Amino acid sequence: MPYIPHTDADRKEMLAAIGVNSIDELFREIPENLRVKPGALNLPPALDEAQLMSHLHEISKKNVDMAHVACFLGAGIYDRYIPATVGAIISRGEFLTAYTPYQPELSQGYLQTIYEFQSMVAELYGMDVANASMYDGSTSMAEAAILSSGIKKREKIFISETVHPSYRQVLETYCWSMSLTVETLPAPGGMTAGYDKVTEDGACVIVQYPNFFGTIEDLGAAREAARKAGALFVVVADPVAMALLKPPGEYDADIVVGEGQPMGVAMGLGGPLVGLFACKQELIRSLPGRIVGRTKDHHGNDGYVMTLRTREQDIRREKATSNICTNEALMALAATVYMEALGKNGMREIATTSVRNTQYAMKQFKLAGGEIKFTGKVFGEFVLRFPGKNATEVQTQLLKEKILAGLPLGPFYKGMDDCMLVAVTEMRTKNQIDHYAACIKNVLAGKEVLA
Amino acid sequence: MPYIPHTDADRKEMLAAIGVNSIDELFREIPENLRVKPGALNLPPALDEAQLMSHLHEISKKNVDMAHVACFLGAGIYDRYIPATVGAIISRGEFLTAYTPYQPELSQGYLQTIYEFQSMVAELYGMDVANASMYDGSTSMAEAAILSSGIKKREKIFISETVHPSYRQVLETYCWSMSLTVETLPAPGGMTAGYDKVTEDGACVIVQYPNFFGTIEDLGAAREAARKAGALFVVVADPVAMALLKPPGEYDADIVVGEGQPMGVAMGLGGPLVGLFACKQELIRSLPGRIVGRTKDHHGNDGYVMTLRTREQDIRREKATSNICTNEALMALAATVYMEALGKNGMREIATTSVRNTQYAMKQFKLAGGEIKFTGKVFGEFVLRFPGKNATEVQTQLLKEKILAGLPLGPFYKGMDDCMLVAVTEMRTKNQIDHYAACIKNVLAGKEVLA
Amino acid sequence: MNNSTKSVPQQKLIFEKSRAGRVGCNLPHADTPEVDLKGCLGELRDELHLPEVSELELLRHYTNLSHVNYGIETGFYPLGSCTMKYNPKINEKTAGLPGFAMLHPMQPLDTIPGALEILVGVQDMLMEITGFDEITLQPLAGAHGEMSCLMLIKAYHESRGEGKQRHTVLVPDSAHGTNPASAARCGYDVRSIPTDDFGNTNLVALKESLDDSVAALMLTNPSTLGLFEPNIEKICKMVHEAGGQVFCDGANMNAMVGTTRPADHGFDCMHLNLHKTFSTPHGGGGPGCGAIGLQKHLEPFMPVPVVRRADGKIGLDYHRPHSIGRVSAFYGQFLMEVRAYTYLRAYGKEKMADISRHAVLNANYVKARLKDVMPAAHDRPCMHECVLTAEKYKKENGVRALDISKRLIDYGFHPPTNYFPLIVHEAFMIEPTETECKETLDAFCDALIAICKEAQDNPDLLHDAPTSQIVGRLDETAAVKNLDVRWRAPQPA
Amino acid sequence: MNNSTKSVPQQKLIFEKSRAGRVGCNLPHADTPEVDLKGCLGELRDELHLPEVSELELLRHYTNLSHVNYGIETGFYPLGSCTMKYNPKINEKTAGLPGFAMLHPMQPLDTIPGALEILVGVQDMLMEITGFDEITLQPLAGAHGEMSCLMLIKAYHESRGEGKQRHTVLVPDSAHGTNPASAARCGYDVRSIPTDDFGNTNLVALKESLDDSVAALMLTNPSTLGLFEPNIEKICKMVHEAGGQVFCDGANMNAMVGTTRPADHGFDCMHLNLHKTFSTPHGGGGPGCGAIGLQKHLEPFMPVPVVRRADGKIGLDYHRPHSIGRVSAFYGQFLMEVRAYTYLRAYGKEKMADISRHAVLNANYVKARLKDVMPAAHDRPCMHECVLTAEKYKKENGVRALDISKRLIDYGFHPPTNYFPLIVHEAFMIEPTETECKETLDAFCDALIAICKEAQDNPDLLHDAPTSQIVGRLDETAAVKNLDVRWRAPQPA
Ligand SMILES: Cc1ncc(COP(=O)(O)O)c(C=O)c1O
Ligand SMILES: Cc1ncc(COP(=O)(O)O)c(C=O)c1O
Repeated sequence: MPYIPHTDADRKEMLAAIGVNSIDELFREIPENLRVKPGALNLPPALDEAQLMSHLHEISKKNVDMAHVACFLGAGIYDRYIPATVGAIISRGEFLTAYTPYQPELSQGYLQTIYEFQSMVAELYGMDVANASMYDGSTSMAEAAILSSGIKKREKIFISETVHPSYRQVLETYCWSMSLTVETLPAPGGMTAGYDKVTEDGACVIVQYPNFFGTIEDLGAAREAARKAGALFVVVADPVAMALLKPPGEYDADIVVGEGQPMGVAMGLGGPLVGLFACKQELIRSLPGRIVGRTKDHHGNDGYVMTLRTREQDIRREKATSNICTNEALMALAATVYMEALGKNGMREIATTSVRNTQYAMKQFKLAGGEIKFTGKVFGEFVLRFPGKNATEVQTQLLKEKILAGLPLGPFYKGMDDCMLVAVTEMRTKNQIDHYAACIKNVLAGKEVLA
Repeated sequence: MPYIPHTDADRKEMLAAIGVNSIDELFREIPENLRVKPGALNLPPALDEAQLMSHLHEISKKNVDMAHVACFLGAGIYDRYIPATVGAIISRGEFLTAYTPYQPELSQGYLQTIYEFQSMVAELYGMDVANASMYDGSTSMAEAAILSSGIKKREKIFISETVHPSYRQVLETYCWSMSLTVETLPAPGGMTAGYDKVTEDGACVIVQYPNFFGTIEDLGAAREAARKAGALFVVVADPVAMALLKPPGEYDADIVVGEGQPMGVAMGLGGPLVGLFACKQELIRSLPGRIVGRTKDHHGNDGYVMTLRTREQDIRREKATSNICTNEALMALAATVYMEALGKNGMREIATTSVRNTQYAMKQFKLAGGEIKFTGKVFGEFVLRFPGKNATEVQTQLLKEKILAGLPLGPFYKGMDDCMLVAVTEMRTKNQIDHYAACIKNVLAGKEVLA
Repeated sequence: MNNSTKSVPQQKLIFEKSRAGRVGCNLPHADTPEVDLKGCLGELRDELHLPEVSELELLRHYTNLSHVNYGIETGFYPLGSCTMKYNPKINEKTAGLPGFAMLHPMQPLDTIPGALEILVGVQDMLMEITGFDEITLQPLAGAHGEMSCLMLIKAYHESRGEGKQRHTVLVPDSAHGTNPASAARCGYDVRSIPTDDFGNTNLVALKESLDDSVAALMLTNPSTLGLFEPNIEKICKMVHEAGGQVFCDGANMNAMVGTTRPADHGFDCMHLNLHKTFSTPHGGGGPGCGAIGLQKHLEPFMPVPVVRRADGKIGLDYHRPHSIGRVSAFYGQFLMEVRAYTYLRAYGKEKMADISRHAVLNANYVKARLKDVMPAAHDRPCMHECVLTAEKYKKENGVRALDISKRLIDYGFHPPTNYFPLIVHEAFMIEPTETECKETLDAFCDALIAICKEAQDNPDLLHDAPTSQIVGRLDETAAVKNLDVRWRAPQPA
Repeated sequence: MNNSTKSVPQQKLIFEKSRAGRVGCNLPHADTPEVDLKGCLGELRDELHLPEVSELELLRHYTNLSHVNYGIETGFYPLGSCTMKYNPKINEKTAGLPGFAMLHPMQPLDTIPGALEILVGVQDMLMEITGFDEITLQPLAGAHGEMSCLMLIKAYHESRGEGKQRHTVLVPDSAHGTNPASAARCGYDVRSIPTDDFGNTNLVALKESLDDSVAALMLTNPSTLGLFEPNIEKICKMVHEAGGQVFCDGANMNAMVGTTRPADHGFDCMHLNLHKTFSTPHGGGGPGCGAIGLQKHLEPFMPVPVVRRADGKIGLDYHRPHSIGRVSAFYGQFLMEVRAYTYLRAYGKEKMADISRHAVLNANYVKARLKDVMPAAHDRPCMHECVLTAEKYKKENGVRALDISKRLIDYGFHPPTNYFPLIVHEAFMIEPTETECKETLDAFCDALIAICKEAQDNPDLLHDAPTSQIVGRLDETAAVKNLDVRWRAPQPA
């Protein structure tokens, strides 16, 4: 039996010790009519390990993966290099097969890495503290909104139109169920405007940095709007960009959340990811999720434990700061290894490379006939306009040349059918950018993509 | 710098501590004219990790690997299933990056696994003891010949023609350098004959079991020949076949060697492999290579050490039983995990599946017009004859259908241009065998391989 | 307990191993022109206190940290309610295939037919196993699944004009903390339902609570007492008659796989923890993976996108006017679904029921072996876990359940869950799972029996435990008082 | 040494964890018809005593065994002569690609162009780095490379009619044991050459030994004393004039990579240990990987097949009438070559010399830091390793080098090589490699300094060491006396 170690003799001895004659007897409290007849389930046949591997391999090959195309698609999930060390470490059974470190004495390894994770996330965001992870960036943001509402006792969430559309959809769902309302701040030029809309019933103001279009938002303006309304100031920030940009903490953000995927986590069709959550010290007792602290054992040795546990659902039940229990520890570990493998210089280097590649791409794509839709400064992503062309069609064309050109924005923003959101990470090369430029030149000229 | 951790400050401080001004100064004893000028080496440029991965991936894709064809090629290296546990265990850094357990107190983990390895190899072969591994099956066999020569003080090695041709070539090389002579016993019907050729100056008689053609040799006859000549009886045996066959030890073999690759080691174009070496207790002090024994520490705890070290080169120098130092520990570990993962029942099951598949293939291939060249009983491999066809051409044809048909024997044995050595492991399916049969039917009929 | 003792170095924080200027990684370097960063980006940050270590030091750091961390692959991990079963290595290999791991969630649909095949494959198998009409894989963990189910229920009541009126969710006193917390997170008031003396839902109390403010009952079946709710059909009927919905907390599905189907019990919806029942690794606290199942009447409210086979092709349905919307950014925990798919296919039709059958066998065996030292809270056949009480040792010897658990660590075992469910005094919730062999269960029971004797003979052994680990018992109060949750770079003098 | 103490369970032998009938693996099952095994195979075996354990127990067995095994990824491993440098993780990934790992050595040549590209790529880079005209990758480890080189030399002398006459190989007294053993394995008589007071080859003695029976001198450069042989050109000339050949033991190539080329020194051939210099992992004692380099005049004798680029295509040359034949069954340690290739390409033209430069820097730094407690055997700049002598502690305190090394274990370090080279009393051969950072070297030196003080103040601390591991010092004499090298199934009573 795969994975089940019982021999016939085992079963016999165990049933005897229990004092029953069959395993069926153990299920006697389940009403007869609720029991599944043996063999009644309509499931596919069992496969052996070799068959599993080849079956899954066959299925996987039907997908077009990013090892086979040049990926210019970002939109919150980035094709960044994952050092080989990350996989080597997170696959170690002591980490991979542990659970929540409820028993700190035999979980010191993981607890220490979480403490390191919290330290680095807080550092990147320029914040006082960070938690041990949330599900993903979108739910992390929703939690920030709910936290704000709870703290401020207000029921309106202001969010910029330039925040990731899926994140805003998740926020809508969460807010609907909590009877909160969401008001969207417009961003006609690709940067949040209309901060004057923020009213004093606002629990928080949420902006993204750099925003969904890649543009570096004016956090000073956002903060002012929040402060004026007495609302919390919440930023959704790309952690990799933080290697270069002035962090939200330095703009006095109250809460900073984000998606940790770009730091060592496989794209994996968007899951599992890892939500980052950082805040000011004063909010720590309202923080959702787990947090690890350093303490001492009775000999005075340093050690780590989960702390401030009375915020959590297993203790506080309906009064908990959140319902989250299982989080994304393993992906947080991947991000920890990533940040430590790259370190200060490595993080700066790949961020700088992204900027260089992005600037070069913008230049080449303009020369090829594309237009840069917005004027703001960008970090590693920008909106490219194909005058007179539908971006989805352009994407289809470029796929033939093994280029995943970006995200066509038509489905997400009105009037942007000719726009593509293009990300250029450190993984893209000059050759790939030149190839992209050559392709769009042809496409824009109405020619075949292959010149 | 990849992998080199020195900062400029480090270098400066270290040079100061040494008392020199530059690293160059440390090389001052190398005559000036022997030093390489900076940048003078004509090497390709350095690649970063992402480039390395894609560069190597590109190269690897030029090969036709066994995940993409149905492999009926064996000839000593077999496409057997490697359980996922094997890779998970041997990639653990504590094993992967250790070296020879010279310091037993911090190498107990590895030493215990080697003790387990020795136990299971001895068990499979039915022998008293086994060592910790040799380079590969071929060198293991050559060492057995040299051991025999040393023990018997005789200079002639008798070996059957049905031993793997490459093994015999390696033996020739080793023997030439030791001034030993090799005499080959013919095997006209695919089984060793001419044992009467074995003379009393023979140090040993070597046969393979099952032999290169897949046939199960008559070990009783081989033993008799050896005994009569007063020579040692050496068997080269496939460890997987030992799960079913009566082991050489029960035929009173003095030494049994073999290739451990089929037990959990990647084919890897034939390297690294792992040589098995087992013998009777009375020969243990002549055994080449390392051997691990169980002993006690001063508290009486069990522990493991390398033992009988005075046989080895680092102590005995030119009088050592062999020059081997580094062996194939990691591959022996893979084999250990494999034998333990499958266990008694698993080993028997895959061996039985191989027999079933082989019998089925023989039947179907005969129906398709092929001939089974030899009449002896076979385990998992047999010689298939394509009347009137060159086997190499048949191989080329079948590759189009993603079948690696086997080993064309023409280059190895005279008069066998129309013969193919075909292995059918537990990995082959009925469908693949039927497909093979359909293909040869077409080829033998002079049609296109794709009907 | 003839453990030998090895000294394990306590690892400094990585920050303390850092050296300015060191680079640990052979990173992609730019081949595009240099730029003026300030010109491109505007204001730049000054400091960035991230560690600078070599790749080798990094690996050593984690190798040594892993040695002081306990996982299923280290030893027995009978953490009740968590289903710490073996996580097959083959699943890691399939999930690591580039054709799965290297997919972008927003790449065009026609470039991911294989991924959709996995999603629909898991959905189909889970539908068959649970009996529900629909499955969605969007929720990211168990609690997230609970919340999503409550949202479905909320949307359902709203669609019937009862949204405002039905503001109460009933939660048994034995329920996991996420149940009431998820209810609160959906804006519901929580009302507690007591458990009766047999460990079942108190039907009288339930009846009394069933007014027209009730939106739903959240029931865990088998319950957190490890007991199958024999009145389940009746309970569902009662709630339905009162206009409420019944949600099943499916954390305990391991007792039921292939043996009984929750949808047949009368539940309207349920969540599953694929990281428990279907063996995706717990990863030290996550990722979870929280599929939900639902009956047809809740279908209109399913979160978008709905992944569905239609006309032989698999597509995404976004146009769902009644949908609660998105509950997470993309498709759920996709790579975990790949693992779950691999696992499900390993058992298949022939062997699926073996999971629950052996899980239940193991739990009952442990219960039987321990009955003299630690009686079950309820003397009935248990399901996949048994809940025992160590109250006696507290009363008679001043030894708490926690002390016994810490002592188990010294015997080489991960302790079971303690103090949950809250209604059992000094609870020991032991879930062995089906992947443990009898010898391991025996060794564990022997240890617990020996410890119970120690509790009587030498209680301080337990109070002082553990003594076998790199740290002794840690001061959690001090951790809160002297809060230290991050490292900070020393200020330059 | 503020190590905390963790109890680590001693693992039973896997055989003792076995249970009859248990199967640990989800194996391929047959879909072909059943057969009569006895009919097919003839005589079958009766017993087969292999363990029967579950997959989970198997993983636990190895996880726990790994915790009591020390590798480079556990900590500093300055084992002299073994070049225990960091083994990059990326190399494991490239070598694991199915397009490399799943190749059969006898599949048709036109199906492995990529593999041949790797082989030729490694050959080309090694030719450039060593200066030799040819490289072959067939030998399977260092000693195998030595033997192969001596065979080339033997064939060379035979081709000149001097095969019989030249039956002696000269080996310095400082040489590694494999040198004389390999010579013996090629049927040669071995004559020892002394080392002079400076640590160099004694030229007078060499001169005297150079009669016309000499087939070759085997020289290690840098020597096993960690010293570069300054007279190398002269030595080669002397041997050549006497009609002999000079072989270089290249185990110490890490001192020379990118800095100096052995072929330029005058050597006729050499072996390389790719598992040392070029970072393929040592795997607990192997696989090794032993390329050899040679000058043109030895080319006709190269082992078959020779892998070569010709007309832009890579082919195999088997038709070599003067070849010594095969030295191993196939192409050498192919997957190790993939790792070496990856490693070489990571350094490339720009950074190759950094390897030797930092290896030599590190060794000299350790030597400088330890000079007061453990003087170098020879006071000269060392190369990639330094050889120190602890004689003083033996004489003055009754503490042997071994005791000091065992005490180092308690400080958390793998000991250096002891008692080699044989000519240095109480030798400590320390090879830090270039991948260690200064902090690690400092910690190691601090520990050794502290231990040397302990040797004087409290020698029993050292005699009793190690006390930090799962076992104390093991009785090797008893191991030989009560030989127990395998488990045996208990006989049925
Ligand atoms: C009974 C029960 N319900 C719900 C949950 C919550 O699941 P998750 O931790 O995946 O959010 C758990 C697990 O912790 C549980 O044991
Ligand atoms: C100087 C020297 N020569 C030769 C060898 C033999 O190499 P291998 O162990 O790879 O056979 C070694 C390594 O052990 C060595 O240190």
